[in-house]
Amino acid sequence: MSIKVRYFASLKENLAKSEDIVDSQKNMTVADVWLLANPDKIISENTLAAVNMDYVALTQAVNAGDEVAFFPPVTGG
Amino acid sequence: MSIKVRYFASLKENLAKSEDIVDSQKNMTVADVWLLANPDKIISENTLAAVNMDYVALTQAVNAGDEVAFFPPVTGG
Amino acid sequence: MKVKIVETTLNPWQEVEDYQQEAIALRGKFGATNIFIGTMRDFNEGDEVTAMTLEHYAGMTEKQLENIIKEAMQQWDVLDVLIVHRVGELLPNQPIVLVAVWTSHRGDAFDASRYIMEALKTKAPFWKKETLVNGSRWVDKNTDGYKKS
Amino acid sequence: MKVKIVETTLNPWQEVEDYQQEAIALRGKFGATNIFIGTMRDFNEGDEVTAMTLEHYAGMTEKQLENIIKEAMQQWDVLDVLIVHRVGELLPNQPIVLVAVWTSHRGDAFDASRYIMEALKTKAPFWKKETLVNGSRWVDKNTDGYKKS
Repeated sequence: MSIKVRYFASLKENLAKSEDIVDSQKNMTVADVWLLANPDKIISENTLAAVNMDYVALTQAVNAGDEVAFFPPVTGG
Repeated sequence: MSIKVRYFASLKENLAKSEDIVDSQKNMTVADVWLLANPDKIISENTLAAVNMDYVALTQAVNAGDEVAFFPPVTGG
Repeated sequence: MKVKIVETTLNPWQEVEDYQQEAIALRGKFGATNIFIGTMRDFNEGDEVTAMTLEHYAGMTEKQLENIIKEAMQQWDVLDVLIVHRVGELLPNQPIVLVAVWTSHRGDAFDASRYIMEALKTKAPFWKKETLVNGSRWVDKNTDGYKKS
Repeated sequence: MKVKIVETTLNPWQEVEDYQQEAIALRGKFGATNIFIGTMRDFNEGDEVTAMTLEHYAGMTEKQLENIIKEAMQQWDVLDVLIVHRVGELLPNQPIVLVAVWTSHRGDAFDASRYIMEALKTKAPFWKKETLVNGSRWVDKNTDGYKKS
Protein backbone atom coordinates (compact mmCIF):
# COMPACT_ATOMS: atom_id res chain seq x y z
CA MET A 1 0.00 0.00 0.00
CA SER A 2 1.02 3.58 -0.67
CA ILE A 3 0.98 6.25 2.02
CA LYS A 4 1.53 9.97 1.56
CA VAL A 5 3.62 11.54 4.33
CA ARG A 6 3.78 15.24 5.05
CA TYR A 7 6.08 17.31 7.27
CA PHE A 8 5.57 20.82 8.60
CA ALA A 9 7.38 23.78 10.14
CA SER A 10 10.73 23.13 11.88
CA LEU A 11 10.48 19.40 11.20
CA LYS A 12 10.13 20.08 7.49
CA GLU A 13 13.21 22.30 7.62
CA ASN A 14 15.23 19.81 9.66
CA LEU A 15 14.39 16.93 7.33
CA ALA A 16 14.81 19.19 4.30
CA LYS A 17 11.69 17.73 2.71
CA SER A 18 7.98 18.43 2.88
CA GLU A 19 6.61 15.11 1.59
CA ASP A 20 7.35 11.45 1.12
CA ILE A 21 5.50 8.58 -0.47
CA VAL A 22 6.15 5.28 1.27
CA ASP A 23 5.14 1.85 -0.02
CA SER A 24 4.90 -1.40 1.86
CA GLN A 25 3.40 -4.85 1.32
CA LYS A 26 2.74 -5.20 5.07
CA ASN A 27 0.33 -3.54 7.48
CA MET A 28 1.91 -0.48 9.03
CA THR A 29 1.49 1.77 12.05
CA VAL A 30 2.27 5.51 12.03
CA ALA A 31 5.62 4.66 13.66
CA ASP A 32 6.37 2.21 10.84
CA VAL A 33 5.63 4.92 8.30
CA TRP A 34 8.14 7.24 9.99
CA LEU A 35 10.80 4.50 10.06
CA LEU A 36 10.32 3.65 6.42
CA ALA A 37 10.48 7.32 5.40
CA ASN A 38 13.31 8.27 7.78
CA PRO A 39 15.29 5.09 8.53
CA ASP A 40 18.26 6.98 9.98
CA LYS A 41 16.29 9.46 12.17
CA ILE A 42 14.69 8.77 15.54
CA ILE A 43 11.36 10.54 15.87
CA SER A 44 11.58 13.37 18.41
CA GLU A 45 9.42 12.77 21.47
CA ASN A 46 7.49 16.00 21.06
CA THR A 47 6.62 15.31 17.40
CA LEU A 48 2.88 15.12 16.78
CA ALA A 49 1.28 12.78 14.27
CA ALA A 50 -1.96 12.98 12.33
CA VAL A 51 -3.72 10.56 9.99
CA ASN A 52 -6.18 12.13 7.59
CA MET A 53 -5.98 15.36 9.60
CA ASP A 54 -6.90 13.83 12.96
CA TYR A 55 -4.38 13.50 15.77
CA VAL A 56 -3.28 9.92 16.39
CA ALA A 57 -0.82 7.94 18.52
CA LEU A 58 2.24 6.47 16.80
CA THR A 59 0.73 3.02 17.31
CA GLN A 60 -2.24 3.88 15.07
CA ALA A 61 -2.59 1.57 12.04
CA VAL A 62 -2.63 3.19 8.62
CA ASN A 63 -4.55 2.19 5.52
CA ALA A 64 -3.81 2.52 1.83
CA GLY A 65 -4.47 6.07 0.66
CA ASP A 66 -4.10 7.63 4.12
CA GLU A 67 -2.31 10.93 4.52
CA VAL A 68 0.08 10.79 7.47
CA ALA A 69 1.56 14.01 8.84
CA PHE A 70 4.34 14.72 11.33
CA PHE A 71 4.92 18.11 12.92
CA PRO A 72 6.26 19.91 16.00
CA PRO A 73 4.01 21.31 18.79
CA VAL A 74 1.56 23.81 17.35
CA THR A 75 2.03 27.51 18.07
CA GLY A 76 -0.95 29.33 16.54
CA GLY A 77 -3.32 31.87 18.02
CA MET B 1 -27.33 71.88 57.08
CA SER B 2 -28.86 71.35 53.66
CA ILE B 3 -28.72 68.01 51.85
CA LYS B 4 -29.77 67.31 48.30
CA VAL B 5 -31.56 63.98 47.89
CA ARG B 6 -32.01 62.18 44.57
CA TYR B 7 -34.15 59.19 43.57
CA PHE B 8 -33.83 56.98 40.52
CA ALA B 9 -35.71 54.44 38.42
CA SER B 10 -38.64 52.57 40.02
CA LEU B 11 -38.08 54.34 43.35
CA LYS B 12 -38.41 57.71 41.63
CA GLU B 13 -41.66 56.54 40.04
CA ASN B 14 -43.02 55.09 43.27
CA LEU B 15 -42.25 58.25 45.24
CA ALA B 16 -43.41 60.41 42.33
CA LYS B 17 -40.43 62.72 42.79
CA SER B 18 -36.84 62.82 41.60
CA GLU B 19 -35.34 65.15 44.18
CA ASP B 20 -35.71 66.58 47.66
CA ILE B 21 -33.83 69.15 49.67
CA VAL B 22 -33.79 68.39 53.39
CA ASP B 23 -32.60 70.72 56.12
CA SER B 24 -31.68 69.91 59.67
CA GLN B 25 -29.93 71.61 62.56
CA LYS B 26 -28.64 68.25 63.83
CA ASN B 27 -26.08 65.78 62.53
CA MET B 28 -27.74 63.20 60.29
CA THR B 29 -27.10 59.75 58.90
CA VAL B 30 -28.31 58.60 55.50
CA ALA B 31 -31.23 56.87 57.26
CA ASP B 32 -32.13 60.17 58.93
CA VAL B 33 -32.13 61.88 55.56
CA TRP B 34 -34.59 59.30 54.20
CA LEU B 35 -36.88 59.71 57.22
CA LEU B 36 -36.87 63.46 56.97
CA ALA B 37 -37.63 63.36 53.25
CA ASN B 38 -40.12 60.48 53.42
CA PRO B 39 -41.59 60.45 56.95
CA ASP B 40 -44.46 58.16 56.02
CA LYS B 41 -42.47 55.61 53.96
CA ILE B 42 -40.30 52.77 55.27
CA ILE B 43 -37.18 52.35 53.15
CA SER B 44 -37.31 49.10 51.21
CA GLU B 45 -34.63 46.64 52.28
CA ASN B 46 -33.17 46.32 48.80
CA THR B 47 -32.82 50.10 48.33
CA LEU B 48 -29.24 51.19 47.75
CA ALA B 49 -27.80 54.46 49.03
CA ALA B 50 -24.95 56.63 47.82
CA VAL B 51 -23.33 59.77 49.20
CA ASN B 52 -21.49 61.90 46.67
CA MET B 53 -21.74 59.02 44.18
CA ASP B 54 -20.12 56.39 46.41
CA TYR B 55 -22.11 53.50 47.87
CA VAL B 56 -22.66 53.83 51.63
CA ALA B 57 -24.49 52.09 54.46
CA LEU B 58 -27.61 53.77 55.86
CA THR B 59 -25.65 54.47 59.05
CA GLN B 60 -23.20 56.70 57.17
CA ALA B 61 -23.07 60.31 58.48
CA VAL B 62 -23.77 63.08 55.99
CA ASN B 63 -22.24 66.55 55.80
CA ALA B 64 -23.61 69.86 54.59
CA GLY B 65 -23.55 70.02 50.81
CA ASP B 66 -23.56 66.25 50.34
CA GLU B 67 -25.62 64.69 47.59
CA VAL B 68 -27.49 61.64 48.90
CA ALA B 69 -29.09 59.21 46.44
CA PHE B 70 -31.50 56.30 46.87
CA PHE B 71 -32.21 53.75 44.17
CA PRO B 72 -33.22 50.14 43.52
CA PRO B 73 -30.75 47.35 42.58
CA VAL B 74 -28.88 48.30 39.43
CA THR B 75 -29.64 46.47 36.19
CA GLY B 76 -27.20 47.76 33.60
CA GLY B 77 -24.89 45.93 31.23
CA MET C 1 -8.51 54.09 29.74
CA LYS C 2 -11.85 55.59 28.84
CA VAL C 3 -15.42 55.47 30.08
CA LYS C 4 -18.14 56.78 27.83
CA ILE C 5 -21.93 57.01 28.19
CA VAL C 6 -23.78 57.38 24.88
CA GLU C 7 -27.38 58.30 24.14
CA THR C 8 -27.29 57.33 20.48
CA THR C 9 -26.68 53.98 18.80
CA LEU C 10 -23.55 52.29 20.08
CA ASN C 11 -21.42 50.85 17.27
CA PRO C 12 -19.05 48.59 19.19
CA TRP C 13 -16.74 47.82 16.25
CA GLN C 14 -16.28 51.49 15.43
CA GLU C 15 -15.70 52.36 19.10
CA VAL C 16 -12.99 49.75 19.55
CA GLU C 17 -11.34 50.47 16.22
CA ASP C 18 -11.27 54.22 16.84
CA TYR C 19 -9.97 53.83 20.38
CA GLN C 20 -7.24 51.40 19.37
CA GLN C 21 -6.24 53.63 16.46
CA GLU C 22 -5.62 56.54 18.82
CA ALA C 23 -3.83 54.44 21.46
CA ILE C 24 -0.38 54.84 19.96
CA ALA C 25 1.28 53.59 23.14
CA LEU C 26 -0.36 50.19 22.68
CA ARG C 27 1.17 49.50 19.25
CA GLY C 28 3.26 46.35 19.19
CA LYS C 29 2.82 45.97 22.96
CA PHE C 30 -0.50 44.20 23.32
CA GLY C 31 -0.89 40.56 22.39
CA ALA C 32 -4.45 40.04 23.57
CA THR C 33 -7.75 41.90 23.39
CA ASN C 34 -10.94 40.66 24.99
CA ILE C 35 -14.20 42.33 24.14
CA PHE C 36 -17.60 41.79 25.66
CA ILE C 37 -20.74 43.20 24.11
CA GLY C 38 -24.15 43.05 25.75
CA THR C 39 -27.02 43.34 23.28
CA MET C 40 -30.73 43.85 23.81
CA ARG C 41 -32.79 40.73 23.20
CA ASP C 42 -36.39 40.71 21.99
CA PHE C 43 -37.60 38.59 24.90
CA ASN C 44 -36.99 38.39 28.64
CA GLU C 45 -38.57 36.38 31.45
CA GLY C 46 -40.83 34.71 28.90
CA ASP C 47 -42.23 37.94 27.44
CA GLU C 48 -41.74 39.72 24.15
CA VAL C 49 -39.87 42.98 24.70
CA THR C 50 -40.37 45.63 22.04
CA ALA C 51 -38.17 48.40 23.45
CA MET C 52 -36.16 49.38 26.49
CA THR C 53 -35.33 52.57 28.36
CA LEU C 54 -32.02 52.77 30.18
CA GLU C 55 -31.86 55.30 32.99
CA HIS C 56 -28.60 56.14 34.74
CA TYR C 57 -27.17 58.31 37.50
CA ALA C 58 -24.91 60.63 35.51
CA GLY C 59 -21.63 61.20 37.27
CA MET C 60 -21.92 58.21 39.56
CA THR C 61 -21.84 55.80 36.61
CA GLU C 62 -18.55 57.25 35.40
CA LYS C 63 -17.11 57.30 38.91
CA GLN C 64 -18.06 53.67 39.58
CA LEU C 65 -16.84 52.45 36.21
CA GLU C 66 -13.50 54.19 36.67
CA ASN C 67 -13.16 52.54 40.08
CA ILE C 68 -13.92 49.15 38.55
CA ILE C 69 -11.21 49.64 35.92
CA LYS C 70 -8.71 50.56 38.65
CA GLU C 71 -9.66 47.44 40.62
CA ALA C 72 -9.10 45.30 37.52
CA MET C 73 -5.74 46.95 36.87
CA GLN C 74 -4.66 46.14 40.44
CA GLN C 75 -5.46 42.46 39.95
CA TRP C 76 -4.24 41.78 36.41
CA ASP C 77 -1.61 43.10 34.01
CA VAL C 78 -3.89 45.33 31.97
CA LEU C 79 -2.59 47.81 29.38
CA ASP C 80 -5.82 49.63 28.58
CA VAL C 81 -9.60 49.47 29.01
CA LEU C 82 -12.52 51.01 27.15
CA ILE C 83 -16.08 50.90 28.49
CA VAL C 84 -18.99 52.33 26.50
CA HIS C 85 -22.55 52.08 27.86
CA ARG C 86 -25.76 53.08 26.17
CA VAL C 87 -28.54 55.01 27.90
CA GLY C 88 -31.94 56.23 26.71
CA GLU C 89 -34.31 54.44 24.34
CA LEU C 90 -33.14 51.13 22.84
CA LEU C 91 -34.60 48.63 20.41
CA PRO C 92 -33.96 44.86 20.26
CA ASN C 93 -30.66 43.87 18.63
CA GLN C 94 -29.01 47.16 19.69
CA PRO C 95 -25.83 47.00 21.78
CA ILE C 96 -26.15 48.06 25.42
CA VAL C 97 -22.60 47.80 26.67
CA LEU C 98 -19.06 47.34 25.36
CA VAL C 99 -16.08 46.36 27.49
CA ALA C 100 -12.69 46.09 25.76
CA VAL C 101 -9.48 45.10 27.55
CA TRP C 102 -5.96 45.14 26.09
CA THR C 103 -3.20 43.08 27.72
CA SER C 104 0.12 41.43 26.90
CA HIS C 105 -1.16 37.91 27.59
CA ARG C 106 -4.52 36.30 26.99
CA GLY C 107 -5.28 35.10 30.54
CA ASP C 108 -5.28 38.64 31.85
CA ALA C 109 -7.55 39.79 29.02
CA PHE C 110 -10.20 37.14 29.72
CA ASP C 111 -10.03 37.54 33.50
CA ALA C 112 -10.10 41.34 33.57
CA SER C 113 -12.90 41.58 30.98
CA ARG C 114 -15.09 39.19 32.94
CA TYR C 115 -14.33 40.94 36.22
CA ILE C 116 -15.24 44.33 34.77
CA MET C 117 -18.55 43.04 33.35
CA GLU C 118 -19.56 41.42 36.64
CA ALA C 119 -18.61 44.51 38.65
CA LEU C 120 -20.45 46.75 36.18
CA LYS C 121 -23.61 44.66 36.58
CA THR C 122 -23.37 44.95 40.38
CA LYS C 123 -22.16 48.51 40.90
CA ALA C 124 -22.80 50.79 37.93
CA PRO C 125 -26.04 52.74 38.46
CA PHE C 126 -28.04 51.89 35.35
CA TRP C 127 -31.66 50.73 35.36
CA LYS C 128 -33.59 49.00 32.60
CA LYS C 129 -37.28 49.49 31.94
CA GLU C 130 -38.77 47.12 29.39
CA THR C 131 -41.59 48.00 27.04
CA LEU C 132 -43.82 44.96 26.54
CA VAL C 133 -46.71 44.49 24.14
CA ASN C 134 -49.04 45.57 26.97
CA GLY C 135 -47.37 48.18 29.15
CA SER C 136 -43.92 48.37 30.67
CA ARG C 137 -41.95 47.09 33.67
CA TRP C 138 -38.72 47.80 35.49
CA VAL C 139 -36.19 44.99 35.46
CA ASP C 140 -35.92 44.39 39.21
CA LYS C 141 -32.58 42.62 39.24
CA ASN C 142 -29.92 41.31 36.90
CA THR C 143 -29.78 37.61 36.17
CA ASP C 144 -26.54 36.05 37.33
CA GLY C 145 -25.63 35.31 33.73
CA TYR C 146 -23.98 32.04 34.68
CA LYS C 147 -26.84 29.78 35.64
CA LYS C 148 -27.38 26.81 33.37
CA SER C 149 -30.59 27.27 31.45
CA MET D 1 -20.64 28.96 12.47
CA LYS D 2 -17.69 29.77 10.27
CA VAL D 3 -13.96 29.05 10.16
CA LYS D 4 -11.81 31.13 7.86
CA ILE D 5 -8.06 31.15 7.15
CA VAL D 6 -6.82 34.41 5.62
CA GLU D 7 -3.50 35.26 3.96
CA THR D 8 -4.04 39.00 3.90
CA THR D 9 -4.50 41.51 6.73
CA LEU D 10 -7.17 40.42 9.17
CA ASN D 11 -9.53 43.26 10.11
CA PRO D 12 -11.29 41.81 13.16
CA TRP D 13 -13.93 44.55 13.44
CA GLN D 14 -14.93 44.20 9.82
CA GLU D 15 -15.03 40.41 10.07
CA VAL D 16 -17.31 40.43 13.11
CA GLU D 17 -19.53 43.19 11.78
CA ASP D 18 -19.95 41.49 8.40
CA TYR D 19 -20.62 38.11 9.94
CA GLN D 20 -23.17 39.44 12.40
CA GLN D 21 -24.88 41.45 9.66
CA GLU D 22 -25.45 38.28 7.64
CA ALA D 23 -26.53 36.18 10.61
CA ILE D 24 -30.21 37.05 10.38
CA ALA D 25 -31.17 34.20 12.71
CA LEU D 26 -29.23 35.83 15.55
CA ARG D 27 -31.18 39.10 15.49
CA GLY D 28 -32.87 39.81 18.79
CA LYS D 29 -31.82 36.39 20.11
CA PHE D 30 -28.28 36.97 21.38
CA GLY D 31 -27.62 38.95 24.51
CA ALA D 32 -23.88 38.41 24.79
CA THR D 33 -20.91 38.43 22.45
CA ASN D 34 -17.39 37.65 23.55
CA ILE D 35 -14.53 38.37 21.21
CA PHE D 36 -10.90 37.48 21.61
CA ILE D 37 -8.22 38.91 19.34
CA GLY D 38 -4.60 37.79 19.39
CA THR D 39 -2.20 40.39 17.98
CA MET D 40 1.47 40.17 17.05
CA ARG D 41 3.77 41.89 19.52
CA ASP D 42 7.12 43.46 18.62
CA PHE D 43 9.04 41.45 21.22
CA ASN D 44 9.05 37.88 22.54
CA GLU D 45 11.28 35.96 24.96
CA GLY D 46 13.30 39.14 25.48
CA ASP D 47 14.06 39.77 21.80
CA GLU D 48 12.82 42.32 19.31
CA VAL D 49 10.69 40.64 16.66
CA THR D 50 10.44 42.46 13.33
CA ALA D 51 8.15 40.07 11.43
CA MET D 52 6.55 36.65 11.64
CA THR D 53 5.66 33.84 9.25
CA LEU D 54 2.67 31.67 10.09
CA GLU D 55 2.64 28.24 8.47
CA HIS D 56 -0.38 25.95 8.67
CA TYR D 57 -1.62 22.54 7.60
CA ALA D 58 -4.41 23.50 5.21
CA GLY D 59 -7.44 21.29 5.67
CA MET D 60 -6.42 20.02 9.09
CA THR D 61 -6.68 23.51 10.58
CA GLU D 62 -10.27 23.86 9.41
CA LYS D 63 -11.13 20.32 10.54
CA GLN D 64 -9.66 20.85 14.00
CA LEU D 65 -11.25 24.28 14.45
CA GLU D 66 -14.66 22.94 13.45
CA ASN D 67 -14.25 20.14 16.00
CA ILE D 68 -13.34 22.67 18.68
CA ILE D 69 -16.47 24.70 17.93
CA LYS D 70 -18.60 21.54 18.18
CA GLU D 71 -16.99 20.69 21.53
CA ALA D 72 -17.77 24.20 22.82
CA MET D 73 -21.37 23.93 21.61
CA GLN D 74 -21.77 20.67 23.51
CA GLN D 75 -20.62 22.28 26.75
CA TRP D 76 -22.30 25.69 26.63
CA ASP D 77 -25.41 27.29 25.15
CA VAL D 78 -23.75 28.85 22.13
CA LEU D 79 -25.73 30.41 19.28
CA ASP D 80 -22.90 31.04 16.82
CA VAL D 81 -19.11 31.13 16.50
CA LEU D 82 -16.73 32.79 14.07
CA ILE D 83 -13.01 31.97 13.95
CA VAL D 84 -10.64 33.79 11.61
CA HIS D 85 -6.92 32.97 11.64
CA ARG D 86 -4.16 34.67 9.72
CA VAL D 87 -1.38 32.78 7.91
CA GLY D 88 1.63 33.96 5.88
CA GLU D 89 3.78 37.01 6.56
CA LEU D 90 2.81 39.26 9.48
CA LEU D 91 4.14 42.46 10.98
CA PRO D 92 3.95 43.62 14.60
CA ASN D 93 0.58 45.08 15.62
CA GLN D 94 -1.26 42.92 13.07
CA PRO D 95 -4.04 40.62 14.29
CA ILE D 96 -3.28 36.88 14.23
CA VAL D 97 -6.53 35.35 15.38
CA LEU D 98 -10.15 36.32 16.03
CA VAL D 99 -12.63 34.24 18.01
CA ALA D 100 -16.19 35.56 18.34
CA VAL D 101 -18.93 33.78 20.27
CA TRP D 102 -22.62 34.72 20.38
CA THR D 103 -24.82 33.45 23.22
CA SER D 104 -28.01 34.32 25.09
CA HIS D 105 -26.23 34.82 28.42
CA ARG D 106 -22.83 36.24 29.25
CA GLY D 107 -21.40 33.33 31.23
CA ASP D 108 -21.61 31.04 28.22
CA ALA D 109 -19.98 33.67 26.00
CA PHE D 110 -16.95 34.10 28.29
CA ASP D 111 -16.56 30.37 28.95
CA ALA D 112 -16.93 29.21 25.37
CA SER D 113 -14.64 31.92 23.98
CA ARG D 114 -11.89 31.01 26.43
CA TYR D 115 -12.32 27.29 25.78
CA ILE D 116 -12.07 27.80 22.03
CA MET D 117 -8.90 29.92 22.33
CA GLU D 118 -7.18 27.38 24.60
CA ALA D 119 -8.17 24.48 22.37
CA LEU D 120 -7.02 26.38 19.27
CA LYS D 121 -3.61 26.97 20.86
CA THR D 122 -3.28 23.25 21.65
CA LYS D 123 -4.82 21.58 18.62
CA ALA D 124 -4.93 23.82 15.54
CA PRO D 125 -1.89 23.11 13.32
CA PHE D 126 -0.32 26.54 12.97
CA TRP D 127 3.37 27.30 13.48
CA LYS D 128 5.04 30.65 14.06
CA LYS D 129 8.51 31.56 12.82
CA GLU D 130 9.83 34.84 14.17
CA THR D 131 12.13 37.17 12.24
CA LEU D 132 14.60 38.76 14.64
CA VAL D 133 17.10 41.52 13.99
CA ASN D 134 19.70 38.80 13.36
CA GLY D 135 18.09 35.78 11.72
CA SER D 136 14.93 33.87 12.50
CA ARG D 137 13.63 31.16 14.84
CA TRP D 138 10.66 28.85 15.17
CA VAL D 139 8.52 29.39 18.24
CA ASP D 140 8.92 25.99 19.88
CA LYS D 141 5.86 26.09 22.11
CA ASN D 142 3.03 28.37 23.13
CA THR D 143 3.24 30.12 26.48
CA ASP D 144 0.43 29.12 28.80
CA GLY D 145 -0.91 32.67 28.65
CA TYR D 146 -2.01 32.52 32.28
CA LYS D 147 1.21 32.62 34.23
CA LYS D 148 1.75 35.72 36.33
CA SER D 149 4.50 37.82 34.82
